[in-house]
Amino acid sequence: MSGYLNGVTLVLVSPALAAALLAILPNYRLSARLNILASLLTLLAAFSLLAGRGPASPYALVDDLNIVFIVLSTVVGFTTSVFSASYIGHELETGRLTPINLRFYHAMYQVMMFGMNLALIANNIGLMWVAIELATLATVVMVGVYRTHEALEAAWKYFILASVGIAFALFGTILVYMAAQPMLGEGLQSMTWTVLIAHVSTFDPALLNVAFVFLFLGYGTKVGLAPLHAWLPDAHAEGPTPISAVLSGLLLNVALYAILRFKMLMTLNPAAIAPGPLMVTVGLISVIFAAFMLYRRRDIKRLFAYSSIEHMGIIVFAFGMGGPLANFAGLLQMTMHSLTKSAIFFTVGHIAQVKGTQKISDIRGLTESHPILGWGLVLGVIAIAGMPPLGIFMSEFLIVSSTFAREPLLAIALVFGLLIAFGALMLRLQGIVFGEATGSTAPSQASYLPIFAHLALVLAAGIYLPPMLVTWFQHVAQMLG
Amino acid sequence: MHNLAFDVSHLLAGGLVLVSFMMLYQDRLYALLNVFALHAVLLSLSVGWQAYIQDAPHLYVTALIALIFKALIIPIVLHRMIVRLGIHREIETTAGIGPIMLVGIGLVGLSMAVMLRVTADANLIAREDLAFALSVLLLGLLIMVTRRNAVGQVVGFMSLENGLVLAATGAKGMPLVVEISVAFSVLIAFIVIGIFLFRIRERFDSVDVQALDRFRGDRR
Amino acid sequence: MLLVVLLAPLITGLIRKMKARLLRRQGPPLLQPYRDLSRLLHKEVVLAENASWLFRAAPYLIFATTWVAAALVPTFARGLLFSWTADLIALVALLGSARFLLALAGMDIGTSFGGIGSSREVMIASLAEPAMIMIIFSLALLAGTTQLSGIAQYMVSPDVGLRVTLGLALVSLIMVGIAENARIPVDNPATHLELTMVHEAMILEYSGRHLALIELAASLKLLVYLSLIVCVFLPWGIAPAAGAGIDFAIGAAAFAAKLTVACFGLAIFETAIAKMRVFRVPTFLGAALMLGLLGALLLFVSRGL
Amino acid sequence: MPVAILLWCVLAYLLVAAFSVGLAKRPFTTSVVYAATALISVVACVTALFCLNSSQIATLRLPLGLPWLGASFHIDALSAFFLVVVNLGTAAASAYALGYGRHETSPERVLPFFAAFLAGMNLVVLADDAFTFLLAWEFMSLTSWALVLAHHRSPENIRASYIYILMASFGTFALLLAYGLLAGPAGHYGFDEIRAHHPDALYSVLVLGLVLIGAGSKAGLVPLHVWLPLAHPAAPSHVSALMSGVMTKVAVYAFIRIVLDLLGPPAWWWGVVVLGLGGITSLMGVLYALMQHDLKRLLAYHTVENIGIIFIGLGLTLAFRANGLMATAALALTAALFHVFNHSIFKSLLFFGSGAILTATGERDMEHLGGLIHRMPLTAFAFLVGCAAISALPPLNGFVSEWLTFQAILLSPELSQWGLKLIVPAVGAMLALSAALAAACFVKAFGITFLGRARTRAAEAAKETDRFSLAVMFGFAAICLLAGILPGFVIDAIAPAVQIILGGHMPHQASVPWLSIVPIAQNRSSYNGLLVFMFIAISASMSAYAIHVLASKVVRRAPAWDGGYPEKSPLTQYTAGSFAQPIRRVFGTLIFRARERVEIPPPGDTRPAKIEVNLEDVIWDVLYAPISGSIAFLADRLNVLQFLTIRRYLTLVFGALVVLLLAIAIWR
Repeated sequence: MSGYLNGVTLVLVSPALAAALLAILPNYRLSARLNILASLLTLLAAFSLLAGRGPASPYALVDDLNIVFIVLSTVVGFTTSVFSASYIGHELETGRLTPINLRFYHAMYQVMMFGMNLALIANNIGLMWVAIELATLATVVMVGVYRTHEALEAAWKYFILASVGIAFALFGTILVYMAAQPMLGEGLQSMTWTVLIAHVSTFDPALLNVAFVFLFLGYGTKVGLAPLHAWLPDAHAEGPTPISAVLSGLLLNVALYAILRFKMLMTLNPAAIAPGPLMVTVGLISVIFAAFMLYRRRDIKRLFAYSSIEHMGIIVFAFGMGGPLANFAGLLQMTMHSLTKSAIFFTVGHIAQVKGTQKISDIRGLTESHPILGWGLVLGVIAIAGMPPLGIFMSEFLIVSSTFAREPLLAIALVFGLLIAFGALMLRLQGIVFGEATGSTAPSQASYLPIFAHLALVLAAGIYLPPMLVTWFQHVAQMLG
Repeated sequence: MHNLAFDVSHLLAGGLVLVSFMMLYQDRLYALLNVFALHAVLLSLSVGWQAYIQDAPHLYVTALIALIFKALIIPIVLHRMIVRLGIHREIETTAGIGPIMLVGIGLVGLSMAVMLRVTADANLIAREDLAFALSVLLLGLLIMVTRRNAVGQVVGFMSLENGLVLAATGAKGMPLVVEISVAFSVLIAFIVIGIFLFRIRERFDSVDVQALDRFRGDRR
Repeated sequence: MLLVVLLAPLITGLIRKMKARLLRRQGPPLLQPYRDLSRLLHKEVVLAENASWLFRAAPYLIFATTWVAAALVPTFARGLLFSWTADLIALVALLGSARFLLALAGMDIGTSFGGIGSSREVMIASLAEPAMIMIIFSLALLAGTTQLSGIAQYMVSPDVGLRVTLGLALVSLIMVGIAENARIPVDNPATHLELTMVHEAMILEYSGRHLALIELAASLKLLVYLSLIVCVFLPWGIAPAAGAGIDFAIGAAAFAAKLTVACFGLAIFETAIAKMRVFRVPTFLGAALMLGLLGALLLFVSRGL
Repeated sequence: MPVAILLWCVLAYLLVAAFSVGLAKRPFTTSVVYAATALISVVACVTALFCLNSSQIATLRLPLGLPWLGASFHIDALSAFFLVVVNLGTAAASAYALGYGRHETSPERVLPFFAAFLAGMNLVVLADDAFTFLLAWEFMSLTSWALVLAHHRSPENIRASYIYILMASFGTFALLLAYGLLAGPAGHYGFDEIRAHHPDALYSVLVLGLVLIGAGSKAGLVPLHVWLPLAHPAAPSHVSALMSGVMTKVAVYAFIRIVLDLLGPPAWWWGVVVLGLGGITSLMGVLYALMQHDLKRLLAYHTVENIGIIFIGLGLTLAFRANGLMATAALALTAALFHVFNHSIFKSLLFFGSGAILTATGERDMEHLGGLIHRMPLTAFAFLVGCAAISALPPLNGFVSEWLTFQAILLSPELSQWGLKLIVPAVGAMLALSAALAAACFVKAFGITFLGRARTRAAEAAKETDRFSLAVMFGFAAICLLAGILPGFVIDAIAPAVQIILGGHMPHQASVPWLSIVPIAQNRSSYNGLLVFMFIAISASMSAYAIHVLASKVVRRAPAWDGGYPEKSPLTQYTAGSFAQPIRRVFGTLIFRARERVEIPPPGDTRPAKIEVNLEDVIWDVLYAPISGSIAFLADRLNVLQFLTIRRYLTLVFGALVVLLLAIAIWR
């Protein structure tokens, strides 16, 4: 009991405290270190959860499903904090950020981490909602942190769309409560996961249907599914790169996690609409749409933002298909995508810093001028494009092949989208990385550690998945049905 | 008693929908704000009534919050803002009033159609409230969509939140968590919007969202 | 084997003579080709400065390959000792390699004439060879073998009868033979007009013994085609594998007779017809190819035709 | 056990790659890496040979790849044969690169990927389950893509690599779908599981189509060949040799493995499809090649042609097998495999030669070469052998495999279906035609490049290439000759592979007297390369001897006579373009919409006369241009969505909500 308490509370408390502390710390170097330290602490706490989790309390719950997300998000959160430490230094020099902004930035970073962990651990749909909104609003502020015209516009767009999403999600939550309330009576228990799951089969299906629509749209806005994606590319492109990494690597996942939870609810109620087809459709739309959008991108960060949309589409598609194989593949894809995409954003951040631009057309021959960054980007893009021997290849292999045997047409549509996206990514990649080098060839004082740590993980996963991880994922896949 | 309770809550909720329609109809900012204040008042009334019939005292708090924040402070602040920004010109709605009204009616019909599927064992008040709440929410969204002006959109968003509150209070014995979070989100929403409007005014001399949209991602 | 080598120039001479006679000319004596050869042999070789080893080695190889090819064709007796070393396809391929070398040799000096010659030669060959293969298809499908002696045997045997395919094959074989041996109307062996010549253009730079070898090879090739035609399409009197001396004598006589007839036919044909434009040759050979393909198709579709 | 050895080899390749990443810039690294890869390849090749003889199936499963399945590997005779082909090629390429690689300006862009590429190719052939296969397959594409980009500064290389990687992953997806069908929803990815249950008729047709796309796009079947002539020449020559000579063979392996082994019994008309594709491919390939004047691109197009010939063999195999004529099927398959072997040899040889020319002159364009036979006689000789072999001239190896194919075609009247009866002779004609055209094309290639007079300074200044390259080239030339004059042994070596697939094989050849080969029966057809070779040698030497006895030995050097109009300038020589002109007139107008425009200035005008020829790649225009066009169009249209106002985006969300609510309202 106590061990579990420590774990859970630590995961929540350390970011919260750190946030409070960072808000008052003036010295940015120190705060950067503190940021790293706090993230590390959270990470360790998350690992401790792996060792000993305990019974669910009405507020907190740690099961196979969310611990995947918790560990993933704390890991990426940690590496990102390391990256951001080396990133912001340069931002200060170029004067894009002032120390004041920076204090704010660090505090918000931890607030966001807190929000996400809370959302993942919460055993109460209301609490989860609150936490996700907290995280979202934190990111909204951070996207706007540069105060530039573009940043503000992006943040404004993000804010408006996000708050509409908030509203939808809340309405959905209320509906779920109302569906549960007649069966479970009033009060907390009818908002508590474990209880809901247990009794969902008796709920009113019609209410659940409406609820799921709102929840799907509400949280789907944050997952960045087309046509709710509009905020995502700009938020990624205009915010500081660490935030882009965290957005793609974590926030999307957390929202996805919420959707998965409610999908479980829906599937357990026989009379309710099966959520699968809806998810599959929206996933496909996102994949194909994003794939075509990739071609006309001029801003490198926006390019990869769209690729995030594409991958979220794939993942939602996989979970929508359901079944042990597809769910397993979906989980794998999600994990790999978080690692890879954040690694790509780390790289892109440094590239943008050394080249002093985010315009794709101004970046050429990177492997000539900055070999490590260049080849790092090559590796990352190859991974994200689903090339072996990196992890995403395995998940896409499973998704496509398992789907094709069941629903050939869907699989072909998916493959079509993947191919289009692949073409766009490779086109841009070759343009950026090869050819005559342009722009400054000044060496970058980048921290390559986070980049290559992620890529190494992805590579390892593509070749060898440890059995413990596999059984764990398979169990989760079973849970998801 | 029960019958009366049903009638009153029905009346209030219906009134909310009606006021939403009025907001939809308004095309002057001041008028819009006033109507919104009315909207908030009605909301607080219905919440209060809910508190009374469910004898759930914490709902009075919610009602109070709604009354103070939404019916008084926000309209006033927005008034100030409009004056300061000097945009008392008419807000041109995108489409004509007529079609918008029609769409609104369609939405209400839709929300009814959706909600009446709910099996009868969910109690009646809840059902009706839910239907109205949904339509208020949809209308609020419609207002956001049809207004070109940031203030207008903010108001639309607020009325959307009202719909939420209505639904939340309609749900019997929903834990306090939710109201607080609603109030919370509204507060945060308001602060952030305020900040933004400030910044935006520093940058360009209007809160016209289109001015914001001058830059949109990759410039062509 | 030596016999064919000795015989070959005679054929050339014979044809020349006949053509001359047909044109009411006296014409060179029958043995003139031998005289030419010996003179060439005793002349010195004039090599262009930038002639390479290929240029000098080519004549021997060309001669050798042609000779081997010739040795594989049963002239007047079936069951040659080594007839199984290579079948008809291989034979065509052998002639092909001879042409390959010749075309290369033509390009070696880097003169425009050589280029003309080679490029036209390969163009002609690229159509003639497939046609030849098609002919082989028809024959092989009929006889159930690609062995030349086997085919000849089959042709003597009574169960041949009169077949459409054979007719087609014969016609296209003759066309191919004409094209391959640079006879009128495809090419004129007696001219050095740049616009018309093909074979002569390639060997323009050769002289002395090299030229002799190439000429010899050319007449060998002619002999090969003639004896192909006769041994496949007029196989009568050809001596069986295990035959007594008398059979061989008959065979030889018959062979000589057949050859003369063939030469006569060729001579008449050549005097009767005019040289055609180079770019009408493809249609000419295309026709041959189509005939061959048609023949093969007929066989595939039904064995009766 | 042998599997283990080969996997160790693969691991060794990867280690070499890793090693070369760090140290690529050091001078010694190049030689070390290539020496190492050569050594490993030799080991692998020997192991594979051993497996080929002892035709037992070895398997091995590692706990890698798909967790619950593991990565399983196996060697049967078929994969052993292909492993021999692969590693022979890689060994030669590595040895060649010992010399060639020295001229590499940026070795760090070649070495790691080279080693990894070798590993990939070996893995494909070793793989025993769908996942491992595809992983290795795509890895192979990926590494070769990087190699194509080795000289990444030239825009056309970047374009080539882009088209290549697109086509490659397109093919991979096709294979992926095919495996998806074969494995079924439960995901039986192991090959033995797939063999266990065959998909029903419709699905197997789908699989055939997908495999034709997947393997065909890698092998270069028309119309999926477009990337090949772009990518192969762009890479460094030893890599081009591998891509053309070996990687395409791996694709052939994929086709054989899936269609002939994993996928159940074929329907007769599959043969028609494959035959037709093969015939068209061989003909188109050689015609494209004739129109080229870039040496390496010409060779690449000839790869397309030879792939066509191989697929003709495979098509015949399918047809015969569908009719239960196993002996004949064995003949056809043997022909195909023999040609696989041959092509890997002489195409590598030719690419090595072109690489030597490239280093000596820096030119790939034949119009700028000429007269090299004087500067680089040895290279010229080896190259000549290669040309003769690929033109299917006896007594070299190319002829034997084509001869076998012809023999198989001649047996096809035994087939019962009309479709086959009609297409087989047509394909035979195509085969004959393409063989003849190939000969023409290589007369052109060799003649323009090596013969005549040098057309540029670079060609005049050329030097003979280094020892390693020459050694390798001569080695391969020797193999061409040996395989040509002793084909029996090769056929017997192939027999077990054929046995695995068809359960029968050609009669044993080594026992035949005089080492000649007899596909069916002595009296039916036979060929003896050894005797032909001996006869040619003997008669040539005899005639040479006779000449030297009888004739005068006097030799006088004099300027070229040239019909009395000698012309000093090398510009008057025939160029590649003019050489191909007659054939272009015959075929080109039809297939390439070839148009010539001659302008000869009036007398007294000093302008040079001009002739310009324009060819259109019809396949590209008809098939690929529209696709890329429509993608660009859609991308532009959709791109509008990036530039909407917030209100519009809200409208989108609103719309989505309404639609979904409507759906619910209507539902049930």
